[in-house]
Amino acid sequence: MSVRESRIASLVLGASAIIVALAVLAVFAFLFKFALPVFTGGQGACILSGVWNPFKGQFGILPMLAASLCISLSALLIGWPLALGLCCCMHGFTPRPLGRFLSILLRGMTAFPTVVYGFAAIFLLVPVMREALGHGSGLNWATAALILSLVTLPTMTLVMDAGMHQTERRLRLTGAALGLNRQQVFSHLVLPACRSDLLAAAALGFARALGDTLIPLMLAGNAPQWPTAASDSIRTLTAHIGLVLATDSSSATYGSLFVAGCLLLLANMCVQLMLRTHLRTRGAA
Amino acid sequence: MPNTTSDFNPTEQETQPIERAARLKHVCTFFDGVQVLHDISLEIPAHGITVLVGRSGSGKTTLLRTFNRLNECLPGCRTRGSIHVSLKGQFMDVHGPAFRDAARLRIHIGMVFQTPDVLPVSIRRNIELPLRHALGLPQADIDERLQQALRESGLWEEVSERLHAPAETLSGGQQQRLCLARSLAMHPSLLLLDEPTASLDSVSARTIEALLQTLRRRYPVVMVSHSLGQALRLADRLVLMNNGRIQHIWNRQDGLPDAPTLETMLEDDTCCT
Amino acid sequence: MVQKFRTLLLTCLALTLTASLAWGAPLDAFTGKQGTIDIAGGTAHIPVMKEAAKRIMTANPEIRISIAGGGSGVGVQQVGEGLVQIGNTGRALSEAEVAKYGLVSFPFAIDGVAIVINPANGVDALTAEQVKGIYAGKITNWKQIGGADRAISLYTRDEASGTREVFFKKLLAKGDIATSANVVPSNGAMKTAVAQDPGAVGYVGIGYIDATVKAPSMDGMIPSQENAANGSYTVTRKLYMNTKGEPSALVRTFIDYLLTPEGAEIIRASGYIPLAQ
Amino acid sequence: MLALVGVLLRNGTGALGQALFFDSVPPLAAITGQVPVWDGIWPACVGTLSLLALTMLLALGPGIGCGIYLASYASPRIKALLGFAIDLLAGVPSIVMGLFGFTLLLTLRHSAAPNAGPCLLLASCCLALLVLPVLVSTTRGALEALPRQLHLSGAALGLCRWKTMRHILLPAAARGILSGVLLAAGRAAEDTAVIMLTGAVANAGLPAGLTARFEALPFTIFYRSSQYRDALDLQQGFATTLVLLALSLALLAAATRLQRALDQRWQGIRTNRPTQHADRHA
Repeated sequence: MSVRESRIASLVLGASAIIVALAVLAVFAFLFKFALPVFTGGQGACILSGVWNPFKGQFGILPMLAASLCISLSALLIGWPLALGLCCCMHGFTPRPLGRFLSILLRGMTAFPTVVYGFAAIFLLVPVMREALGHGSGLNWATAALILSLVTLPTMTLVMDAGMHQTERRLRLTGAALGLNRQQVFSHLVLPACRSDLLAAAALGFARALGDTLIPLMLAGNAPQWPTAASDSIRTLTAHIGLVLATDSSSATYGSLFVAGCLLLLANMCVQLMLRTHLRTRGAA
Repeated sequence: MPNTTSDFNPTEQETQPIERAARLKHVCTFFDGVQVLHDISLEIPAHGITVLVGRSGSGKTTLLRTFNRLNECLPGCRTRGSIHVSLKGQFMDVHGPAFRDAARLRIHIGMVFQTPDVLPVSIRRNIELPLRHALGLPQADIDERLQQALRESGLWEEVSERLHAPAETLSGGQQQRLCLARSLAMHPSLLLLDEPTASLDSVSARTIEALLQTLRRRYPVVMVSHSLGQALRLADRLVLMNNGRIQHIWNRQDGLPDAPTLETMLEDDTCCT
Repeated sequence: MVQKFRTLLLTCLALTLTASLAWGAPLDAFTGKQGTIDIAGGTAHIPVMKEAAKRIMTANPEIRISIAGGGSGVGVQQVGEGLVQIGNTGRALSEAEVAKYGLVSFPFAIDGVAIVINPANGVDALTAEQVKGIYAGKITNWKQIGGADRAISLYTRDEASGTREVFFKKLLAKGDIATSANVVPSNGAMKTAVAQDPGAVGYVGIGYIDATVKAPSMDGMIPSQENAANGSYTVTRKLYMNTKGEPSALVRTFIDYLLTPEGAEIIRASGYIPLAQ
Repeated sequence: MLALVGVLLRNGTGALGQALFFDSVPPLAAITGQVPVWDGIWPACVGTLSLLALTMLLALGPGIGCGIYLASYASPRIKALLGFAIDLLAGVPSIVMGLFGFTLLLTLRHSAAPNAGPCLLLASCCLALLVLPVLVSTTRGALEALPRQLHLSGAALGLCRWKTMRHILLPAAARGILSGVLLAAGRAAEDTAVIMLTGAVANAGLPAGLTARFEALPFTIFYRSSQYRDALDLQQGFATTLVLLALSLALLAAATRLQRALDQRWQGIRTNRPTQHADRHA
């Protein structure tokens, strides 16, 4: 009986692994399958160019790729140091009750739906940004990046915190025995030991910012132009998909959807590969 | 009960009454291609305590784990040679092709680790869990064995009032005795102890030693020890290991070496290389 | 407790009954019918569809109607692919679309498209030339056309929008729209954005205009539904329902319902001008 | 953050009430589905809940199963390969997942099921795919974070691999796995981009089955934020965000309670701490 049970268990587990693997394959296969005709049909060069003006037959989505990268990078630049700072707060740089409160708040924030941020920001942040920047509509790169950094903040903080928590528990006594106080243990021992966690948090934050649809769609203005200034209204690949899904299914506009999807997948794959190579070289060293 | 002696396929039946609990022949163990045990042949008598001593890294723990094939749970391990263990009166090849399922072996061999490895559950469940899920015993038997094992390990008086408390709330010495009780409740054919007192204070260590003195008559015990004093106090048979080889074996009836001699032998690692 | 529930249930039933009696005549067409109608497309249509569906489903719970937005492009595409039974568009179908999917159009209302600006903006009148200049990015400050010294922020709709198409053809005469223009995905979003941004200029269906935005006169024409109906405001469009081939009986009943006087009342209440049958 | 919640509360509480959920329909009739609700968010609440339930139903088995497989059954090669695939899946943006659902639907329509349309089932499948990597990696992480000794203890007690997993490792890792489940549920409840392309609509009434379109709270919020016509609509939008927020937080609270209960059931009841301390030195 026990042998049968464990055999069934391995079968079930193996099967679920296969299901997951198939699912991953299916996602990629379908998107590439739908993107492929675009290139074989000769629209590829047209779509991978710099100007989007469908009424003049220009279907370039490169400005949107640039916008996606710009927005998520700047969101990362704002959010990552903040997350690190919060982590420091939670690990002994502020009184304990405040640290605990922060940790509860962050956990609650992970439950905050993205669309709520967008909804609130339209009515709160956008007018402020408009006045602060002096011109433009307030729907721009800066607004979207700010809110995106807020959206990714709890995830990044919690990933960092999880890594640090483990390391700190391991090193606290050793550090204390060496005569270091909690802050010193943290900044001299724990932080350097958690470099890969910090990096993983950054990669995760970047991926989430890159993949978010609603915030850019609601807050970035969606103008298909190259990003040049923080007050520019720009359109990300994700927002592009959301906006354009609606069009006639034979035009290059429609094809651009799948190319955009594939570009997003590729960007994400690059981040993952970079993270992995880094971890591997560190692991080997 | 599925896991009883009936479904063993004895490959070698001993005709004379069994005098040994286990026998290793030409055992070699490799981790990731590096040889850790070199051609070990060793017999474990059916009664009394066999103590393995040697310097750190001499292969004592690995040798101990060959008896219940626990090395196989570690990555990159490969073992060669024959391992025979006496299980419920039958002397069988437990490493051969006829004995595929190591779990069936391990329910007959109790093991206690260096640091108390109580499961993160209540005291009662620590003992119940393997009895129910590995042996498949009914609740009545479990209750009986539970009490018996706790009494054997001298814990009953201390914990009978709080069997439902987490095992982690026990002191180190109590935890180690709980681990011992957990093994005893399985009614093992062989008891393996991996430096059972290494992480304990001297008083707790003495308690465990006293316990072992009472157990030696009922169970064959193989034990690793770092403390030469302890080894000399407990050993019926003393095995000195060096660099993955057996360097010397003493029997108590033939006389054990005195502590200084043993210490010198431990320090001298040239003799075997 | 049980008694209370029963009373409540009875009240509900009675309410439903009186309601259906009150709306009796046009809704009678639905009695005895059942099935599902899925509707998608133009965002301007939604209020009308919603009210009609509400009345129909209240009178006859056997009929399920789901309503999605998305824009005129979605309407064409989804009805063409057979994903919905009615695809709404805020523009006439192109010949290519009709040919590709075999669509049949049912116009049911007229809507004007008007330029809207923030109520705080002092500008009250615009000309088509000025609008073209603004949208081409040549006029960038309100003071260039007699307003306060404030940068103009442009808002336009996405490519799937029927409103955009009408605006683009009739007001801009297919002129350029600067790439720096903000793109918003619906009439409502346009109104929200313009209502908040003092420098904004955008365009919405006249049905959406309320106190939060201001519609300046266009070449002297006052944008209002009356003017759109009597022809003195020319930037207008028809709102269409489209079906793939001839509609099924149930869908046909739904379309006919919107063309009854009761339907016209719903259309009017939503801010559009019903098309006389 | 607090300011955000504060503003939401100030703007939203006014509209919280029976009318928000049921419009003018009597609640009982609305809840039982006898009378359709049009301007209330009750159908969206039900839609979100059924979407959530269906998604978790689809994702839990394969997700946790695959996590266990990766943690202790897979060979190193498969571990690396499948692990990478899962990381890739984790990075697929939700709108792209929606796009996948859309392409899947088009393919289905041209082959196996010509009458298929965007629906609850399709949306749940895509959402399940979206949250799958979260489940897999938290399960795997929680199991791998357990001390190596626990594996050995299980084996030394004569439990086979599956029984060690089932009776020792899984309960010990339950806390971590549960937090993964919670994370996944949270994402499934809040995601808008996926369902936008696979079946959520502005008005559909209560969900009528697996193959019907449905309403969902996040989509309703998105829709109201862009389509509102008057101040009341807007206020209701704020109130809807509050409802979604409450739902998410309730999920969080429930999971925390469950975690505590599990811990207690598994680890035993901790009582009289002082005596326990004394025991240590006994």
